[in-house]
Amino acid sequence: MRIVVFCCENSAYQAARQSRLPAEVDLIRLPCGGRVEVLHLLRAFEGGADGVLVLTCQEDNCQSLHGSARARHRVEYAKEILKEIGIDPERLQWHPVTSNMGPRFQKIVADMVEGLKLASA
Amino acid sequence: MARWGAFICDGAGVDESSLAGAEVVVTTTLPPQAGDLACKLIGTWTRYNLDGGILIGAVPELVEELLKESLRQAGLDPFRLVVVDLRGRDKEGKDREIKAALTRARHLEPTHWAKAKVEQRALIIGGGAAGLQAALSLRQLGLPVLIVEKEESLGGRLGKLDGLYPYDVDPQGWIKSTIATLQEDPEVEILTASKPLALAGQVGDFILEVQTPTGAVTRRGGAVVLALGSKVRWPQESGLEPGPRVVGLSRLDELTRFRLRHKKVAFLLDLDELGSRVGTLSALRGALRIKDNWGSEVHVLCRHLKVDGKPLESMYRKARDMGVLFFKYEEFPQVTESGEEVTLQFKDPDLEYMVVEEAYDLLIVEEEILPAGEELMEAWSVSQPANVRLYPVATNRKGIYMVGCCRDEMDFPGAIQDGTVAAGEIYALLGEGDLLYEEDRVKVRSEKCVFCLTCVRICPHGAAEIDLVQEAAFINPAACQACGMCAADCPAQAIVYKGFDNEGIMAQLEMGGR
Amino acid sequence: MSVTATRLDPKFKYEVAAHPGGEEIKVCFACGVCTAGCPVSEIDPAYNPRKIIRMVLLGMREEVLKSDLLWLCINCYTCTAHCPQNVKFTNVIGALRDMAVKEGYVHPRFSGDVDEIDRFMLKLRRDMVAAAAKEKDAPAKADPQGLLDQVTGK
Amino acid sequence: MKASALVIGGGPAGIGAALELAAAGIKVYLVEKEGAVGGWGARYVCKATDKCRQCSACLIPEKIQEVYQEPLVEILTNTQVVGFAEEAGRFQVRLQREQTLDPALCNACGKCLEACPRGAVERLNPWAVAYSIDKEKCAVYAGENCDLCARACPTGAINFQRPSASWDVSVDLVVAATGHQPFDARRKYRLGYGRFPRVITGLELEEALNRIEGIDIFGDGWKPMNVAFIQCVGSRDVQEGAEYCSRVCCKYALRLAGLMRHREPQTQVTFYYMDIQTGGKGFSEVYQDCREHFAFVRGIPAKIDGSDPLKLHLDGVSGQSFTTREHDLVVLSVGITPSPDNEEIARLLTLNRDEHGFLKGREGVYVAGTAGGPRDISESLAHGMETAAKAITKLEGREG
Repeated sequence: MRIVVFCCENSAYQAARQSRLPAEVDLIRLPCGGRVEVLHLLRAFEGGADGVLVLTCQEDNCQSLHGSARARHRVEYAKEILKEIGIDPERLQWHPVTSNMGPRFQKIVADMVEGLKLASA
Repeated sequence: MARWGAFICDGAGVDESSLAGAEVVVTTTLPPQAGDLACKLIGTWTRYNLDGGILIGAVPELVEELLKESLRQAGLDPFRLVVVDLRGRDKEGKDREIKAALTRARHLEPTHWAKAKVEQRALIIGGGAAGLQAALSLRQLGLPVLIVEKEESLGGRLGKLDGLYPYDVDPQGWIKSTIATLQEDPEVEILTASKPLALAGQVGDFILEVQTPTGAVTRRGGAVVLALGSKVRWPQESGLEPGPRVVGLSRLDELTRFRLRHKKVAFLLDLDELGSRVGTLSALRGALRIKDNWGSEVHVLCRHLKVDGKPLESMYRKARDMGVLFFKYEEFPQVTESGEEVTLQFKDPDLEYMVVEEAYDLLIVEEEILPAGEELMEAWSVSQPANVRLYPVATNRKGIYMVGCCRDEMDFPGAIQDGTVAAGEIYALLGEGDLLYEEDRVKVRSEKCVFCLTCVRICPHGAAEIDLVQEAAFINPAACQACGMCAADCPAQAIVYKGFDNEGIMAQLEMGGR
Repeated sequence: MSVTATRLDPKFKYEVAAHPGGEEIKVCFACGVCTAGCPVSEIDPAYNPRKIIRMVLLGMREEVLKSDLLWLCINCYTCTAHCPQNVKFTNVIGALRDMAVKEGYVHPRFSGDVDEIDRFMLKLRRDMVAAAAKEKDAPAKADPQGLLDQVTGK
Repeated sequence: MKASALVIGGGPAGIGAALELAAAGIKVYLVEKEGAVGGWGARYVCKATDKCRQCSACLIPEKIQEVYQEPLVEILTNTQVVGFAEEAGRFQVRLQREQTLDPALCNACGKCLEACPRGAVERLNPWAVAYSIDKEKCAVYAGENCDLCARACPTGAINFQRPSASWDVSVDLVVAATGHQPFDARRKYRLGYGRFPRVITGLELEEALNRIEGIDIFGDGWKPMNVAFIQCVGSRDVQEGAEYCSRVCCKYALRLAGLMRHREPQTQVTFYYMDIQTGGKGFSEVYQDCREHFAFVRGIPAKIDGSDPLKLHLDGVSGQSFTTREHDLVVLSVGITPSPDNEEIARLLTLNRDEHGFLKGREGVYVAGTAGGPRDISESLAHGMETAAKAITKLEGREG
């Protein structure tokens, strides 16, 4: 199993650093959630990812004002595409994770792993 | 082929086999101390003539910038250092993280640093307490300033009020002496009865156009301070109408100057549950003054008394001690006006909700305090949303700061704090005389740009501009804050963000696939 | 019930404050801790120190001074111990009782009677505790009624 | 500018001051008595629900990183000021550093943590670059012979024989950002803190919610369903020598309640209060939100019975005076009180204290953050920055 986690450097990436990460996780560090493109999300699945997480700052606490909101919109858009091509859109998720919330990061990843295990069972 | 060195920190728990298959030239175990780390890093880098390095360790991220700074000082490209933090990873995770870092490293290109001269001068819009403090501090730090004030004289809202503040410094005295100091200073230009028209340029070199009574003038400055103040709004929703017996809290000072000798005065605060501590402060000041001057019976009605902090609490106690009564209403009181009296009817929770009916000869109502200058901010695409990262005085645009009541409800010490902090920030920005920035971190490939203006529209930091000569968009490197949103949104993929370009991200994505 | 301005006496709070024991009354900020801890309030919810202070501050002279509630205080000083603003409500009650007597709302004899009752209650309490103390090692639960019968000789 | 400064205390105010001073080209010694910088704020939880609640807790890791990455700031943990002299406008300061655990050698590999049978080695916060030894738990400090952690350490970072180092630095200015002490809730005996396990302080709730994702506060699977927050515990209280409002308690209590409800929507919350302080940008919104979901009772309980559920005695102003209410968890919103170290710091740096015991600055020696009075995280940070800017201005004025 492989989970690709796109992390905003300012928040989720810091949280990831406080967490124990399962071996399945690949972290992709971004300067801001707003940098993520739909193409990246789809390419992640193409490259063999079973699940993709986009973890950014809280929407109203983004250093670049609307970077997190844009990340969320792109995730929603990519979910539509996934639906059309027959991939469970739940395999792609957006969550806000602040820099001091290691436990939340860990829980989101664990939930994703759990969900994927259930889906493949 | 590029020569990449891998540096492994002690305790990272990596064996060199993880690095197999990469074009790694040298692996060396590094001492954990930051200083020694930098020495050894630079030494090895130069000795092996490396093109870049990957630093693998247990806690190296905190020292990342420190190492980059050392590299820069040693004349090496700090941008070609990739730091991998392996905390929290097991063996397999470590291998994958290292692999990803190698992939990322292979896609790195060097960036170039540039220095630009800055205008060592600050442009301050608004001459109230916050703006004056910014000017005063900047002058003490040796930077010239321009103050633009829309009124005939400096001083702002606080300058029109008088005494009775619970602070160590008397605001009115302070304002008077500060204005005098600034007026004497040849390095301070003051434009009163003037209105800012347009702002062009970027951090380090802003160009401000001002409408003065004698015509439009243009001034340059390296930074801008917005001290736009506040405005009050009558609480229409309450159904109250201003009149001889019902007045707004903002008129209190002019009122208490007269010897009106009202016998019974009520303050009605907190009308929409959003009363402010500034309103409470004004009411307490007024209550004490009325009690003192007129000897009237004073009642204060509110939902919550906003007394957060020592000065306000001490004033509240003083007011109680002098016999001012405080009521906490839950439902908005019924107000009836008849001739010489205003009657309030409300349920007092402390009397087990008995109805209290009192007639007053003066009712003073708290108004809503709103930030001023919204039009200006919109025109200049400046904003300071409720975003903790911009706290206290930064805005979305580099080199533009917001201070005082235009960014938050604020009392005198708050305004002083804001002005001082902004001055400190500006000194750090302009004090050296030049600005250092990464020249080509975000680049527009002009041949691909179709002039759609998407980047100009979405750039949250006001860094995207139009270059009419090149006929392409241009990301101003001094103003850019490197979020990469333009690169993500550019429909023509004309914008490249070094270090986070599509090729690099894609390669990282494919690398882990099976 | 409602209170209207015409019946209020704004000077009342200053008078109470000037009376020995009533000094701190004006600084009450109505947190309610006095009532929350009061053992009399627990028995008779109509007795509410926070409300009495409020009535004084508002100038409800007549209602306060003629009220029977004034005489329910047992001088335990719990309110005083709790009050975060150091309002000594027990002393305030003392001041109010004095004023009630002085202003003719109650006969001085009634005040004396209340004092007698307090004294009697203290004696009764001592006798009951003494009676109970005889069996203080026994696991039996306290039985106030039985003790009362015992000490009053019923 | 070739000047130097000493900043005492590595909380938000100290870090804010250090960063601002360094940005102006001043060399800074940032002295922290604990084993890691961050202060109280590093223990707080992010209180975002589906919205950011602007509690500023996330600023702490950001600022810690920034200060570590600032070449002009020398961070000295486990270090205290032991001597202080003033000479011609400069300050000679003697620093003393406890060196049992050398943070420069420690790379936080965790081997000592596993080796210690008493759990005395700890990481103060997730951003600490090195571990710390809790002297109260450690066997060596209790006079016993033990070197398990030292033997486990691969880099030789722990050595109980290593003497503490002391040396002098000469600086142009001093910023005392020595922080505060949360009010000791045990002093309010009748509220039962320290006697009843389910009466906790706001700080403890913060830390618990920070450790876990969910509301399993005690780690035993039990979830509180009906929570009481009691405001103004140790604030606005003349008896406790703190007649001031602590500014922060309404904010953290309302946000924490919101967070609990966000994590477990069934959680019921009642606030017992005198006045809710809604000052500050964006906070009114939080309060409005809370009004919709939580009960607000104007009245502070006087006494709590340790029954299950807990029984609160209060004057509820609900038309009937004396009331009791039952809750399964009580959170005491404790206020900010002056640090017990203030007396010693004031003596050492010859500072004055205000009537409550908070420090007051003087020429050349500035006071920042909660050392000078109640402030929240962002206010402390801003105050640190303001203090630094003031100090720089003074210094510039002196030279120019």
